[in-house]
Amino acid sequence: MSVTPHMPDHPAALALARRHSLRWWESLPWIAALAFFFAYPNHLGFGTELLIMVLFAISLDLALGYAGIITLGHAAFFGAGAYTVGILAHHGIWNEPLTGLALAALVAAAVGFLSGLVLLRTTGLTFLMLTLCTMLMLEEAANLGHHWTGGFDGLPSLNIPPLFGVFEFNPLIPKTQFLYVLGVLFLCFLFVRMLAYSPFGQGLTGIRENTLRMHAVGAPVRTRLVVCYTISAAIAGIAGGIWAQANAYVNLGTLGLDRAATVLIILVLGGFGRLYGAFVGAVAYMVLAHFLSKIYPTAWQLGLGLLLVVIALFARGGMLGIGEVLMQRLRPKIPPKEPASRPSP
Amino acid sequence: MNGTLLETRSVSKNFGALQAARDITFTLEKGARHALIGPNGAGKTTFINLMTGVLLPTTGTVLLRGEDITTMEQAARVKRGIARTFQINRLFRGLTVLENVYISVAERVGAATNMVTPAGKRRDVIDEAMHLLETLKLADDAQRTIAGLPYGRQRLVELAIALGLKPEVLLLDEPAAGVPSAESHIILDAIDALPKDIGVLIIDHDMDLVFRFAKRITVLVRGAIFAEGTPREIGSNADVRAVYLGQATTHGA
Amino acid sequence: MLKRILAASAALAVSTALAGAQEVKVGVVLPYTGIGAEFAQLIDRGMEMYLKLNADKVKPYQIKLIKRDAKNPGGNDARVATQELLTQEKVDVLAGWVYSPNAIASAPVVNAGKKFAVIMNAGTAHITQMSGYYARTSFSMWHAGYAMGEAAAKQLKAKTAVVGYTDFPPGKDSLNAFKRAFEASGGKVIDEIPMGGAGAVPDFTPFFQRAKDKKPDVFFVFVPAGDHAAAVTRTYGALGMRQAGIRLIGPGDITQDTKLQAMGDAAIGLITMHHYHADLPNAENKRFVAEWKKAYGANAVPDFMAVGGYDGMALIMHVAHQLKGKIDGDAAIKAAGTFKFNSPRGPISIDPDTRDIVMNEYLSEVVKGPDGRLMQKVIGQIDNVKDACKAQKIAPCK
Amino acid sequence: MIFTVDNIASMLLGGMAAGMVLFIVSVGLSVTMGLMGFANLAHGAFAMLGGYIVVLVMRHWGVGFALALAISFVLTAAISMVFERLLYSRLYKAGELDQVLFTIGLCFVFIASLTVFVGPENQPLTLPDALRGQLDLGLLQYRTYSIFLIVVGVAIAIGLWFGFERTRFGAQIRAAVDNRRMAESLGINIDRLFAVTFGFGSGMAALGGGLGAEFLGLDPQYALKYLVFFLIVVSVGGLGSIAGVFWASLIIGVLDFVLKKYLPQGGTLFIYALAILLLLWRPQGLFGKPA
Repeated sequence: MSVTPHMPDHPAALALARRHSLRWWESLPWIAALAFFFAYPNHLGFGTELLIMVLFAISLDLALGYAGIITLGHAAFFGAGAYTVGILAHHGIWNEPLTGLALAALVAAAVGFLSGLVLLRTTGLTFLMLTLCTMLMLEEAANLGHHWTGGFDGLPSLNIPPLFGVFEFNPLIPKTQFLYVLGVLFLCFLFVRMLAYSPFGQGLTGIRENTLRMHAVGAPVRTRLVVCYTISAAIAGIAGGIWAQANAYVNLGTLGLDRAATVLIILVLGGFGRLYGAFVGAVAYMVLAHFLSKIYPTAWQLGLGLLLVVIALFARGGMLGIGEVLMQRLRPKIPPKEPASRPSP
Repeated sequence: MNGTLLETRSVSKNFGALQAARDITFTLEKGARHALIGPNGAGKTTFINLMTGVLLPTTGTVLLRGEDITTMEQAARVKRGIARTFQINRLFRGLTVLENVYISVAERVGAATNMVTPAGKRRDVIDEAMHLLETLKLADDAQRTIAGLPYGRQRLVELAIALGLKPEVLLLDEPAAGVPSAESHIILDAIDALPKDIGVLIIDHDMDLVFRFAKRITVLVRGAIFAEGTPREIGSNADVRAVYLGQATTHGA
Repeated sequence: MLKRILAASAALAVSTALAGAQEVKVGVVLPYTGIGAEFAQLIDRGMEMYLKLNADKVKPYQIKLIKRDAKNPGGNDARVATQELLTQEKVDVLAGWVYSPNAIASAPVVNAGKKFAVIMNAGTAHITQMSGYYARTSFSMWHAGYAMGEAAAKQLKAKTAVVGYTDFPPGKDSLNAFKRAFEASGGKVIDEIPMGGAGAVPDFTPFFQRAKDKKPDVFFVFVPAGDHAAAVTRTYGALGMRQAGIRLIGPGDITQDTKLQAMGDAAIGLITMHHYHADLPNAENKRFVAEWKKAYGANAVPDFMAVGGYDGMALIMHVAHQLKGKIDGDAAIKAAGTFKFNSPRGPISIDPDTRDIVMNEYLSEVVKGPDGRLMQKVIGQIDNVKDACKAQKIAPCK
Repeated sequence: MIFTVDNIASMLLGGMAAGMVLFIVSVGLSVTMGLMGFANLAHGAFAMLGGYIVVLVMRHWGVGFALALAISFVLTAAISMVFERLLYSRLYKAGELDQVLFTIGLCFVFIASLTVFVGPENQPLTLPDALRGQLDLGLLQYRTYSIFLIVVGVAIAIGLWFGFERTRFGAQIRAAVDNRRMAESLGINIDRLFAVTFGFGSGMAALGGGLGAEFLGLDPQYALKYLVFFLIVVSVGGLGSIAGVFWASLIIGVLDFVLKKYLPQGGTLFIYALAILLLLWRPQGLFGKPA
């Protein structure tokens, strides 16, 4: 066999070799979050909710954006995590925040693994319906098992001890919650970023782009999908768990269709399969929802509806997709790169 | 260089009442340049799917170097050295050409399960993929996404992905189909340049390509082997001419 | 220390009052969009109606309503809304809450914010115990449920009952309240049927057929007001349960005034226990309904939600006057205990111990009025009913 | 007690009536999804629009129930065809995700518009006297409207089956469902076929919205509230199969009825579990063709 010559100078090889390196603008979300913390101390409740949505959307991005698993039931994992924290704390079994999150991740991962193992044999509409029904079944189970879950009313006023035994969770001025969520989000993001740029992540994009071909290059596609789905579920579980801790509260809203649809909208709005779509989408959606619904509540729904229609019709790559296209217009030297396409049908 | 690589014994495949493959016994030797021809709907692609594990035979056995792989999963067969291309492009359309080949090479060298190291740090994988693109004269397109590539170039990527697996058995399903004639020589050159020791089975309608390439030809008609022999034997076989070649030549003319 | 602060704040209040109209900021948490939008509108109008009809009593204060959407019954919207009303808008009083989970989720924030908060609808009994700053001008499920249980056994002379309820906490509250009172009065509940969740209206036919099979004297039904209620009477009529000798009874949620006409003749004979309906014959209510129709159209009617908002506003004004506009949470809760008001639903007050409402319950029957429209005729009345759950210290209302 | 004739008959009738509402609303969705491969989550919105038209037309023009249904069918079909030509047609080649997003967006627009223009409250629908009360079937008395729904549902099913299997237009649709490219090469005008089918499917949804209002009610949230059930019926039945939707609706309608009557404590748990099991057993649906 011939010796592979080293071609360090080819621009394509260099681009791929440097693809994972940090860029200056990647620090912007974190700077913005910290700036928000100091600039808007009265909006931290909203900010915390926003950060949790970003984390949840990132977990979905891994499954949907990278591996092309189109699911309508992702809130099942968010809820699994939230209820893990809630049930353990409410019944006085366990309430330390950090280990609580680990348990939330574990339980959500178990739900993801088991459901993934069974459901990922199917694709398309069937998979969509199966994930949806599984989530709704869990929601109904949580509703019926009120002895443990508090049913429709949920588990109120959870007793969550201070973070590291020091920092109290104040419900009115949620400074601790905000920074705690920000920290967890940062760690989870680093993890997802690492996955996304790894050969494993590259393989996931392969599954998304052409499952049949992935089989033909010898990838154990289903195993990969189940692994990805499980990891994604675990992160969604962390998002749910931290939501329960930050709010000291769990209820059915954590695993309903509303939440599943919202996170999907957020991700697609921002642009999926791009790591930062979750940030852009969550900020755009939540800020718009927050302020528009203050001005004129029904207008918010109308505005959101029209926005979704326009995005679906004209801006398939979401807001980041639009940004990329604009950037290319400005820098025509670089060979045109299509906005990352959707999972092929 | 001699020895049987891939072998099927009395393989049949039924889809309900339809018999897509009937009693096919076939061998592919090491270093072979074998062609599989036959009219439309003869079951050629079905036969490839049976060998690669996309489909499982209703009856019969498939052997690789003597090992029974009849019920083995597709992925495991690929690991054992069987690779294929598709009649209709099956590429990672949203990714760059280099990434397409990277995926294939990464699978082969076992890098693909790595979740920790950035893909870019596996320079060995990148370099091998780049090298492959060089040999197929695709290096200039390495950074372009598939969707923006002319069809002929896409066919080359199709081949590059399969070669990234360093197969011992390579099954090419109409490699030049849909390629403008001005560009088809690139495909032909690439096929000519394949490593000598691998066994290649090519399916095609293009008789020029088949006769230029093949040392041996199998004719498939209605799911069964109709004739097999050297190009000369097949070319002079009256029956084959009757059912197939005549028809094809008039088409070609 | 405390005295000094109180004195200072009183002085401040006086000085600003002298300066002219003093603003009282009321943060309103209601589901202005989504499935509860209809209810939000009723409560919202109830509040506005109070301010309009009682302009003289509002003076010298100027009420500023700051409205926030809490469309999701899931709790988090309401919680964030409450938190922001407290920290950003610095409201003096909080009000609203249609869904019980929203009030439950907001409780810790209300506690931390130490502001007076008036619940205008959410009916799960123990909500008021989740925060010492909550006072309720709507009802607890126990008010009507318990009263109905007694009335069913004593006044309607029922021996057996089947209970059908929407399977969420207010439904279970209602079931427990009815059952306890009915069985204490000598009746027997022979079947309990959970009839699906609160999210979507189910087809009630299977549940009602099950109830019909049991042949009870009365069928006590609790469903959330709104679409559910209309479907209940339709199904009751269509399955011929009246002809089978089964009387349909329930709390007033099933004869919500805004839905009554739409129920058609199937609703005639329906017997409910509630603290309000638009046909109450008292003078205060006649004026209220007339003004309502003047403001919102001849076909519009106020209902128990509207009156919850109306009376809630009255309570807020009472507290504002008592505290001279300086509405400190702890003082406000104390002042709320002295609230007595002649409401469209009759005389009401706030129980200083539980901060829950004390009011009359009316047993009413749906009849066809002289104008051909359906109306509710009062056939019995129980005065000064307290929330039985708290009065009798039944779990979870310890 | 369970196995008395009139008990079994009443459960069958009740379940079938509920199933027929599902069938009438969902059948259009099944055909459009099978034919166009479009994940149309706004189907419930068209059903809602249809229901509103029925109610408003009856209320303001004083027309009868039957005529109102006909008007609603025509209007909704026409409106939906405009949407199809102007918007949907741009997304036929897009991925499921864009289609999902687009149609959820449409749902929001419908919900918000109806909330603003008609109001957030439930719109009561008054049935004609003839359809109210009980009907004596000899063996037992049963809700007249349920019997009516079953009769109408079966009639529609037979009509659709006939139209689908026995007319030229039906043959064109079937051909296009099976193989779009082939149908196109045979000279079938796909654009027209899609528009007409879409309009027809939405018209059916409108009928379902009007006929089902007695059970499902009508308010702006309708568009999303029942969507899951329509989707379950369609996916369990198999995309593009009229017989599939029919039988799936009946099975789910009757089983749901029986379970609710005897195990009301289970809530909606069983219906989802049932859907999951059916879909795992036959991922392509009861009557769908294997992929």
